[in-house]
Order: sequence, then C-alpha cells, then structure tokens
Amino acid sequence: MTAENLLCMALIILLLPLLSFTINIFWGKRLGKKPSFAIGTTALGIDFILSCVVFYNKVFGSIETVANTDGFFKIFANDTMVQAKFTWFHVGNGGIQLGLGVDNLAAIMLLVVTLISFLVHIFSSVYMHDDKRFPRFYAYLGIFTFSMLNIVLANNLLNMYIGWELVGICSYLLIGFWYEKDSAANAGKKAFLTNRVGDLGFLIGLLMLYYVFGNWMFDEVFPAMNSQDLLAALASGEKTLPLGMNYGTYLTLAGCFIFCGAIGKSAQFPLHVWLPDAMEGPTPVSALIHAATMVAAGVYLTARIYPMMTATTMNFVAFIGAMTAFMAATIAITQRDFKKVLAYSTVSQLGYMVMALGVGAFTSGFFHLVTHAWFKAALFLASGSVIHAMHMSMHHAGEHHMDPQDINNMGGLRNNMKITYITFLFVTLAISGVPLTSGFLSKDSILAGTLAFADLAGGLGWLVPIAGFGAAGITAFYMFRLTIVAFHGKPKTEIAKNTKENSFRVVMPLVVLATLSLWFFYSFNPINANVGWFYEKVKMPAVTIPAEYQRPYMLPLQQVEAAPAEMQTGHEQHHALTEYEETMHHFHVPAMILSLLIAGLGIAFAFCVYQFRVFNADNMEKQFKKLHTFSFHKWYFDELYDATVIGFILFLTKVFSNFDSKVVDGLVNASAWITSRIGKISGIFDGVVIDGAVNLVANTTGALGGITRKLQTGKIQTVIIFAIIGLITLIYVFA
Amino acid sequence: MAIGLNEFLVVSAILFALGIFAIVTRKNAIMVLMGLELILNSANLNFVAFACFGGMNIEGHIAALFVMILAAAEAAVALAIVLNIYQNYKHVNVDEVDSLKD
Amino acid sequence: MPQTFGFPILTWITFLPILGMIILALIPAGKDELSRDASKKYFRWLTVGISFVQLVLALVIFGNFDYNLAGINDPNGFQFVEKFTWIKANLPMVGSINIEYYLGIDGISAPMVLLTTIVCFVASFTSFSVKKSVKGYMAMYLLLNTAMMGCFVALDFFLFYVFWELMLIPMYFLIGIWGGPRKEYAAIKFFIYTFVGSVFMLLVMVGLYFTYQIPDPSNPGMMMHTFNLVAMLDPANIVPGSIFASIGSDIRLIAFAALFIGFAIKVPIVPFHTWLPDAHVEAPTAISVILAGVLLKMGTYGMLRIAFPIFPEALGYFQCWISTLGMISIIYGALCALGQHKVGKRDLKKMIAYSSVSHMGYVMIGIASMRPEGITGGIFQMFNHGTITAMLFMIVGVIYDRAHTRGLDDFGGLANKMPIYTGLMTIAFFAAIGLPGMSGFISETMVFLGSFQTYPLNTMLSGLGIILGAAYMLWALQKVFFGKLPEKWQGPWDPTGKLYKGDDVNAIELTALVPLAVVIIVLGICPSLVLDLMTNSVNHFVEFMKPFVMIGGINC
Amino acid sequence: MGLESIVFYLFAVIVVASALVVVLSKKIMYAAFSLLFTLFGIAGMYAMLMADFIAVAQIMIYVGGILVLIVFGVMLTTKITGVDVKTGPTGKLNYIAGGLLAVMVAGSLAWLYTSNSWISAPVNETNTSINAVGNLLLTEYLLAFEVGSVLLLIALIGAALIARRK
Repeated sequence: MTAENLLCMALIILLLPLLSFTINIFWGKRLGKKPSFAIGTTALGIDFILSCVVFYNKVFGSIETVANTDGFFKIFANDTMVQAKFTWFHVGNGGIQLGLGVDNLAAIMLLVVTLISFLVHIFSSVYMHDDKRFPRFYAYLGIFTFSMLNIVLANNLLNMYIGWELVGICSYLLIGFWYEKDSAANAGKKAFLTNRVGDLGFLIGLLMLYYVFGNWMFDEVFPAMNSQDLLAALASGEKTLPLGMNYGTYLTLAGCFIFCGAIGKSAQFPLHVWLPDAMEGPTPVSALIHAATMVAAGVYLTARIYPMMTATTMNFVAFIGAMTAFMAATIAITQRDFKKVLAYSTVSQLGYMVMALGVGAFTSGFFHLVTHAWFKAALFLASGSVIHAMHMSMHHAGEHHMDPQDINNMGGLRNNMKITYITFLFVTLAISGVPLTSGFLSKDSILAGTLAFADLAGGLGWLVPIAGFGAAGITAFYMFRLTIVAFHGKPKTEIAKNTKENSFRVVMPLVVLATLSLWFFYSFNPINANVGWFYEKVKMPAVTIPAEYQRPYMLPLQQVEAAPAEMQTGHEQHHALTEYEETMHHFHVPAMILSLLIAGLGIAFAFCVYQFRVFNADNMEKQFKKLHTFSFHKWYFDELYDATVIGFILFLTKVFSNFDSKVVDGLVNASAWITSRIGKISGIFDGVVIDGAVNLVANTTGALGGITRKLQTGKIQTVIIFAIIGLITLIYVFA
Repeated sequence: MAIGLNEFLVVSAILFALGIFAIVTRKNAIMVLMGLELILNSANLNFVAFACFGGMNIEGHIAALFVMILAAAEAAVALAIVLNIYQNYKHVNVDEVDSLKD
Repeated sequence: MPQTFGFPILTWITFLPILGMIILALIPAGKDELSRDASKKYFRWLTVGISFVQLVLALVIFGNFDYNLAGINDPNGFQFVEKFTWIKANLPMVGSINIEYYLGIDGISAPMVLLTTIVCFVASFTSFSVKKSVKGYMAMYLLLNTAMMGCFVALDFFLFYVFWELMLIPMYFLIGIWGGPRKEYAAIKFFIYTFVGSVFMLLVMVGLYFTYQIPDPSNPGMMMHTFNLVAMLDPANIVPGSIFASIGSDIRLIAFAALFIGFAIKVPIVPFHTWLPDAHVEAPTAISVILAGVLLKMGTYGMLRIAFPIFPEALGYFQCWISTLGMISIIYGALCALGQHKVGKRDLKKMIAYSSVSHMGYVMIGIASMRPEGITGGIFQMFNHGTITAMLFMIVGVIYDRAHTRGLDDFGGLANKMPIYTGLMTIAFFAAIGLPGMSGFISETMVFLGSFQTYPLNTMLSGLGIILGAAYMLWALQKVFFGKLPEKWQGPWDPTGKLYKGDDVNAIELTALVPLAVVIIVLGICPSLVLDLMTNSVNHFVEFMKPFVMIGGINC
Repeated sequence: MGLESIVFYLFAVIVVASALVVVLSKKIMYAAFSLLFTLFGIAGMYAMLMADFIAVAQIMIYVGGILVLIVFGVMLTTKITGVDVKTGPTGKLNYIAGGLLAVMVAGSLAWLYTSNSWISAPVNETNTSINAVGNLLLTEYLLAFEVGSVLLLIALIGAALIARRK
C-alpha cells in the first residue's frame, strides 16, 4: 500500500464521525431515532473496517515509502511513521503546521477507538432508546469519536492539544447529557474544569517547546533536542532560556507540564476527582469515554512525548502513576455504587499504565492501555446491561426511588442474566490478572518493569513496585467483591429478582469485548507476551534528549560498539538492548509468580468475605472504622479541594468583586462626587460674590437698558440700521 | 481720464447705498427684496471689476456666478415667505411683522 | 506611489451611514398608529440596508486587498488611499494649520474594517427590538457607525481624533435615552471616562503636531507641521528642539503614558475599566454589541497605530508594565465575572461585560510581547472578541427581550424550551472559552505563544484566566440552560402571540446570530482568511519596533 | 474722453438713475420695471469689464428669472383690483434718516474704495471668458457648483412648501 492511500484512509476514518455528527446535530430530530442510529453506526462500522485495513497494512504489511513534498499536504514516510503535514496558517516568518500521522501506536489505537465506539453505538440504541434526545446523543458520540481520532492520528502536539480540548468538551456534554439533573450538570462542569487545570499545564508545555524549537511536529522537535547547533548556542549563551534555566531543567519542566495534560485527562492524582463524578453520564458514555478511550489519551500522550522525557520527568511520571494506582484501588474497596467501583478501578489501572511508562516499561504500559480498553469497556457495558435490566425491572414494578446502581440492591443476578454474568466474570478475571487473559500478560510485564526500575534506581524507587503489587492485590479483591455482591448469592431486592437478560444488541458488544480479552490475540504464549507480535511491533521510541539528562541505565548498552552501518538498517535501529531491558527480563519470572500469588490472595479473600462469609464484612468495617470512612470518602479529596482551592478562588472572586464595586468604582464615584462638590462650592461663590458684583453692574446697566430698550423694536430694519452704523464705524476706525 | 477700477467701485458703492436705503425705508417686503437685489448686484459688480483690474482673474467671475445662484435661491425663498406672510397677515408690511420682538 | 483604488471606497464605506442618516431624516415619522408602524419599518430596513452595503464594500476591500503590502510606516504600503488637504489655514498666534483628509488601510486596520461592518450589520437586526423613538435611534446608530469606521481608516491624527470624539456623542445618547434603569448614570460615566482619555490624547496630539514637519507640497521648499500619522513614524521629520524631539526624554515617556491611558480607558484595562460594566448593563442590546464588538477595539487599535510606533522607546520602557497590566486585567476580569457567582445581582450581562475585560487583557499581553505571533494573535483576538462577545450580548438580549430580566437566578432549563437558541449560545460560550474549532482558540493560543517568548511568567499567570474563564462561562451556561425550568416561564413568552409566536428565537434574531456563528466557526477552521491580511504588516511592525523594545524568543 | 468713458458714464447714469427710481417710486410696479433697467445697466458694465458670460447670465438670471419672480410676487400679494398697488405710506422722517444713512454709506464706501491702492494686474484682453469659466466650473469648482445646484433644488422645493396654502 502506498503512503498516500494509507493517509487517505486515515483521513476518511477521521472525517466520517464528523459527518455523522453534522447530520445528527442538524437533522437528527427531523430524521428520527432509527435513521440517526443507522447513520452513526454505519459511519463507525466503515471506520472500523478501514481501521482494520490501516492496522494490517501498517503493522504487518509494508508501506511503500513514497514521499510527496510538493502539494498542499506534504507527505513523509519512514519506517516508524507515515505522515502528512500542511501549513494551517502563517504567522511571522513561519507557520503553524498541522498534520496526520500513522505509526504502529496510532494504528493500534485506531482499532481500539473505532471498535469500542462502534460497539457503544450499537449498545446505546437499546440503552438510550427511551431518551428524547436520542439523535443528540449519537451526534455527541460522533463528535467525540472525531476528536479522539484527532488525538490518535496526530503527528504533532498541536493537533493533540486540539483533540484534547475537543474531547474535553464532548466529555462535558456527555456527562451532563441529562442536564435536568443538577448532579449531572455539576459533574460535567467539574470534569471540564478539572481537565482545564491539566490542559493549562499542557499548554504551557507547548509554549515552552515552541519557545526553543518553534515547531510542534514530533519528527522535527524531538530530533532537534539533541542537535549540535542548539547545544552549542545554549552553551555559548547565544540563546537563552526563560528565567535563566538550564537546558536540562527546561526539558524536565516542559515534559512535566505536558504530562500535566495527561494528569488531568487520565485522572491521575491529584486531578483524579472528576472521573468518579463523571459516572453521572449515561453508561455507554462511561464505557467509551471514561474507561476505554479518552482517559487513555493521557497515557497515549505520555507515550508520544517519550523521546523528550528526562530522568526526572520519568521519575515524576512513575511516582504519580504509582500513587494513583494505589490510592484509587483503596478507594474502590468500599464504594457501593456499581459504576463508582468501576470508575476507581479505571483510575487505578490508568495509574498502572502511567507508572509503567514512568519506570520505562514503554511497551508494557501501552499494551496495558489496549488490553485495559477492551476489558474495562466490557465491564462498563456489562454494568450498563445490569443497570438497564434493573431499570426495566423497576419500571415494571412501578418503583422509582431505589438507586439502580447500588450493588447492595442487587445480588443473584447471575441466574437472570447469564451472558452478562459470564462475560463480566471473564473480564473480571482479566483485570485481576489471572493467566490466559490479556490482563495477565500486560500487568505482569508492568510489574516486572517496576521491579527492574526499583532494582536499578534503588532507595525510594522500591515504593513503586510496592504500590503496584499492592494495587494488583486490592484490584483482584474489589473486583471479585463487586462480582460476588452483585451477581452471586440471593437477590437482595424484589427488583433484582425480576431482572431479565437484555437483547442481542446489548450482549453482543459484551461478548465481542470479552473475547478480545483472551491471551492469544496478543501472544500465543499465555505467560509471556514478549514473544508475541505486540512486543515486536511496538518498540520504545528512541529518546532524543542529550544523554546526560537520561537515566543512565536506559541508554543502549552497545551504543559505542555498534557500527554506524548496522544502526541504519531496519528495526535494529531502536533495538539496542539497554541495561533496563535486561534487568526486566531478569525479573520477569519473579514478578509473574509474585503477582499471581497476590492476585490469588485477593480473590480468595474476596470469596472468603463475601461468598463464604468466613469473615463478617460488617464486623470488619467496624473494626477498621477509620480506614473505612477514609476510603469511603475517597480520601477526602473533594472536601479538601472544596476547602482549599475552590474555597480560595471563591473567596478571591468575592474580594475582587467587592473591591471592584466598592473601591475602584468607589474611587471613580468619589472623584465625581468631589468634583460636583467643588462645582457646588464654586457655584455658591459664584452666586454670592461674583453674581453680587455682576448684579450691581447689571442693575446699573438695567437702568441704562431701559433707555436703550426703546431702540429694540423687533423689526428687521432696525437691526439692519444698527448693523450698517456699526459697519460704517468699523470702516472709519480701521481704514 | 481712462475708466479704471475706481469708477466701477464708486458705482457699486452708490448701488449699495441705494439698496440699504430701500431696505431701511420701505415697508413693503417686496421692495425690501428689491433693495437686497441691488446690494447683491453691487457686490457682483465689485467682483467682476476686481476680476478685470485686480488680478482676481476668472475666479471673480465664478464668484459672481455663485452670488447669482444664491440670489436666485434667496429670491425664490424670500418670495415664498412673502406669500406666506401675506396669507397669514393679509399684508406684506415688514414693520408690522415683529414676532422677533420678545 | 500610494495604492489608490479607482473609487473612493473608504470614503463611501465611512460616510455611507451619514447619507443614510439624511435619507432617514427625510422620511416622516408618521402621524397615526398605522403610518408610524410603517415608517418604523422603513427606518429599520433602511439601517439594515445601509449596513449591508457597507458590508459589501468591506468585502470588496477584502477581495482587492494586496497581501504583499505592509503599511505601518511606509506611505506607499497603505491601500485604498485617499489624501486631500482638508484644512489649511494660517491663523494668528497658532501659525498654520495643516490637516489632511487622509484615509488608507493596511494589515492592522483591514481586519478592523471588516469587523466593524460585520458587527454593525448584525447589530442592526438586533436594533429591531428598540421600540422607543426608532427614528432618533437609527439616526444615532448610523452616526456611530460612521464614527467607528472613520477611526479605523483615518491616517491623520486630527481626523482620527475627530472621529474618536464624534463617536462619543451618539453613544452618549444611545445609552442615555434608550438604556436601562440607571441609564443616565451609565451614560455620563461612560462619557466622562472616555472624555478624560481624550483630553490626554488631545494634549499629546498638539505636542506631536509641533514636533513633526514635512515638506509642504503646495509651497516647494517650505516645511509644514503635520498631523500625518505615517509621517510621524519617521524620525527624520522631527523638528530639532521641539517638545518631543529628543528620543528617550522624560517628556516623551510622559506623553506615551498619557496617550496610553487615553487608549487604555477605551480598551478597558484594569484599573480604568469600571465604566464598562455599567455601560454594558444599561445600554440597549445592540449598543452593547457595538460597544463590545467594535468600540473596545479602538483602544487597542489606537495603541498599535499611534501610541506604540510613535513612541517606540517609551514602549520599551513600559513594555513589561503593559504586559503585567494585561495579565492583571485577565485575572481580575475573570475573577469579577466569576464573582457574579456570589456577589451582586448575578447579572448575566454584567458577567459578560467583565469577561470582556478579561478577554481584552489577552490582546494586551499579546501586543505587549512585540512578537509577530503575539501581535497577530492580539489583532485576531480583537476580531474574535468582537464577533464572539457580540454574539454573547445578543444572546442575553434575546432572553431579556422576552423575560425582561437578566438575573442568572431567574432562569434554568431553557435548553428544552429553546433548543436552537441553546445551540447558538453553546457555540458562543464555547468560543469564548477558547474551544478548538472556533476562532477564539487560535487567537488565544497565538497570544500565549507570542507572550510566552517575551514574558513567560506573565503568560503562565494569564493562563489561569482560561481556567477561570471556563468556570464562569460554564457556570452561567448551567444556570441558564440546565436544570429545571422555573414555574413562571412554563407558558409561552408572549401569551398574546403578537410579539413572539414560538418559544425559540425568531427569524430576525436568527439572521443576526447565525452569521456570527458562521464567522466564528469558519475562522476557527480557516484562520488564514483574516490572518493573511495582517501577516506582512505585523512582520513589518515588529521590524520597525525591534531596535526599541524587548522581543523575546531565541529564534526571532 | 474716449468712447469707452462715454459708454461707461452712460451705463453708470442708467444704473444709478433707475436704481433711484426703484427705491423712491411709490408704485411698486414702477419700481419693478426700473429695476429692469438697473440690471440691464449692470449687465452692460459687465460686458465692459470683459465678462461676457456674466453679462449674459445677469440678463438671463436676473431679468429672466428673479425679476419675473418679483413681478409675480407683486401681483400675488396685492389685490388685482388695484387699490393698494402702492408701496405703502412712508413717513418723511424715515426718508430723511434713510437718506442720511445711505449717503453716509455711499460716501464712506466710496472713500474706502478709492483711498486704498488696490493691487492692480494688467488687464488681459480676451475675447471671451466662457471657456475659462466653464473649465473652472467643471474642474476646480465642481463640488461648489454641484452644491449650488442642489441648493437651488432645495430652495425650489422649500419655496413651494412654504408658499403652499395650509
């Protein structure tokens, strides 16, 4: 396939959902539910098929590297990325470029996004069937998919930023889709604003890069970071960096700032608070946006800026990820809302991915992104299926006050909803990291990566694997808690008892997604992913910053020995083994055994507590009262932020508004008042003193005027006579 | 004595004075108007005289022409006003039209 | 040779509204109910027609604009030039007065001309909601139109000043007669504030007049003083020993500061901004639209055209402060807008007025950076703020006309009652918070790009403005559209069905709103339509200012 | 005294005499008709001053236009039955005062005119001024010319409006 064809396809993939959005937003209401469903789903179906083609050709096929650098779109192609660029607009002597690029990462993400979006389109036709804004929902799904694909297909950071903001707004609209509910509208706002904080960091990172490189293209900025010209200019002081920073600090800061975007979007600590609230949105939305795709965009971004991450940036990323993974897992244990548990589990898993990228296990992190997308989407869709069934059952019973999402109202669902139960169970196994699932493969290699990192970095670095393994155990525990409480045992309410399995359009996506969580899609060896295609095709990109700013153990070992000729042939280029990779191999088996053990423990404990009641859950709750409340209240983050950040801002707005209306405006009014007072005083002075004098004169004149008055007859001729006399006088005076 | 600028100017001065005389002595509005025409003509005469002798050149002619235009406009409006006054007061004696007096 | 056009297009585009005003004055207002209604209709459509012809003329200018010419300090770089001697008199005491009728545009003014015509055109539809004394209103509206356009095309300081002052008169009456409950207060406040600024400007203008001289074209070999703004940019024209002659002297700094304050009041920059919320709240909708859409831009335009290039070294001296003031405006305006959350009467219009302060702050940090990105972004932000805020004010006008209240607490759940309206408002709000795909995104990003290179700390702090901006915009959106519809708006807006037939926006309002929405989105996708107009001029401007000011960035 | 002087004095006498009749005549019709002579006389003077176009314009506009208007005015405002076709009584005192004033004006103006030494340029004898006038009117004074024509139009409309019977 030629590069041009591939890019054309990518462009079509990008634009089809936009088309669906346009049709549905303008004509959806007139078309009705079925056509708008058909349009949206067809667009995504075609998208998915094209994505398959692109994926196959890019990842397994070969792309003719025909480059066309003449036209409006300038096409570049090499082994890693096929891309097109064009100048969006000119400014100064340069221009701002946009573009489209497909590499292996993007090709895999394309598949993930289009397939999940397609399945969610199908699923929603049942779930949203009774909603009066059905076409609007499909329109939003369309624009979201478009925006997400924008991020995926970006070959520069600006495109990513654009997509970033757009998915943010889509998320806002979809979370607040049922805006009649105040909680939904508030959750949407909270999500958007929290994301904006991260976006600001992203923006500042972009500005910092532009400052030095004047560009945002991956293939132009990253290589430039190590260019001799730049380094020489910086060393000689010919170029200076803002605030007198040195280059390493500057790169670290830029990386951290860009990563802030990921912190916001991927709900990392400390900006994770929006994601659980985002569950106010319709469940298909949660599956699509808040589990599989949009929240993973942060990880994707981190993967994209990998070449510019300094050692410090990576440590920062690793610790943030570890912290998030652990914290969210502990919160998930005690949540009662079906979707909230899943939400915190998402946060925790995202933390995993970020952590993986941070410790240097690039491929594992991205691998986990993909596997997690499948099983988390499946979990959410399954929860949607359960909630929908509960809703229907409530609808039949005429019950309206119960919370259909509270797991304490469920129980025993496995008898009524067999397919849902089986798929749910299977993906729960996957997320817990049980062998023969994709989750096992990815999680295992991440944990190996953290161990390797801790071994090489030492010291505090050991916190990372501890958090990772801890989170793994806890994940297994709460996922099985959820399964057992919701599906096993006896129905806790009448409603749960009367639930029914949903129709084909609901369960089909579940089955598809659950199937994708099997191991053999990624590697035929169920315990080692390293031999599968994924690890062969997705390689850690070459880090392009000067070596002194990188982790020493991440540098290629045989860098010195490698012959230049060899360096340029094919894949070998990036395959110079590093100390880190070797250590990771070392730790592969121990990590696997340890993770299996911990996951097994977690599962067993869950069964003990909730299935066989060996321990009484309520008693335990009482025993660990403080810990329980702490976890139940989500570590009091919301309260903390309300009290500090939000409280402070509201306080500031109050101060400023009062300052504005009282002080600034007060000064203006006071000066006006003073002026008018002065006017009045001078008026009085005028009245008494000056007028007095004037009146004196006036009275005198008045007397004289009485005489002259007779001359004033009101006739034109008299006027003229006087004028003439005046004229004559003037003549004699001046001539 | 050849005819020079001064002769024309004297004629113009006399015309001007006569115009003034008409304006200040006559009561009939139309007579006042005629006096006004005399004054304008005297001014025109000056313009043309200066054009010929004073180096005002052709611009003097243009000025005279514009004065004529104004005179025409003024005559039309003034006569209309006269007619209007006539309709209101049933006479055209200007010294009885004294609404300007306050 | 100055670039002229076969037809005095700038004169036409400027004075066409005056012609309209004369025609309007000739149409009788009507005696009985029926003829009054008929003539009101004539007045309105006449105004629309005049504004439309202006728009067409602006498009002709747009179509014939030569992108290669720069302008700024090069008299031959201006386009559509018209230049005549207007007043040339020898006065005792003062000496000779030479004022030229000098019109022309370059890349800095061309977007403003386009903006003025667009905003005036749509605002003429919004003016339909004025019921009181339509004839007088429309006459004032047209006069205002001329004055604004004149400001953007004048290249003679005196002429500029005349238009600048001329604009005050109709504005005063438009707010003072057709305004809200506190209209007199607002009108006088507006007038005095702006007038104080004008006085500063007048003093500097006179000083500048005596500082510059150019050869007198009618008297070869003689020199004459001049108000020509282009000539003032050439140091060769300075009269040695005159008041502003020595570059870098204190008096020049003071003059710059005075001129700057004069313009800053118009922008408005904190702390000269308090006329704005009052004027906006009290002004009728269409006038708010014009005020925010065009008038505020005259301040920043004046800086770019007059204050900065004439006193470049003074700009270099104050540059950091100007950027800081811009930053303060952004945050201060945003906080005050958000303050409508807690303090005051929670007036939607007031919130948008404060958001204007914040958004004009972006323009300030952009142009204070003196980077091509920053200045281009600043000018583009002027354009975008014009269209976006115009749309926001119209949107407030729509509900105010129906509900006769603008209190944020009085609404809720309008999304179901007025879906089209909600859609339009969503576009405007998202554009205001800088969503990609809308024009505001590009200008904000470019402002930041430029500003970061020169003043990174200010820029980072200004970034808080985009968070706060999103906060107040979304908060207002939620208050008005989401949640439940209050009891009192359950029924139709107008039970008699005479004024408003349906619940949603009517055709006239759509005609006003949709073009703006289209402009916002089209420029968001294809910004080069407007950016290309100014690229050359801005580059030239930066080149011109380079020796005097701080230009950040290491690859400039 | 050449022919030129004779012609000039002839015109001067005509102008002054008829103007006197205009201002002194009791009957308004007489006044109107003697104004005709004044205007003709002035036209003659224009011709002497080499302003042929102005002379013709004088005759056409004044005689053909303004004078006819005045005559119409006279006829419309006085009853045709003719009791009051007079200029109305004027007091002797008025005459004396007005006369004094007129003499003073004439005297002082004449003194002013003659006592100043005017810049004099050589008389350029051209056959006709029409070309020059026409050129100037349509180039340099085009705007004024157009404004003049608009003014006439407005005056016409305004006059019709004012004179219209209520």
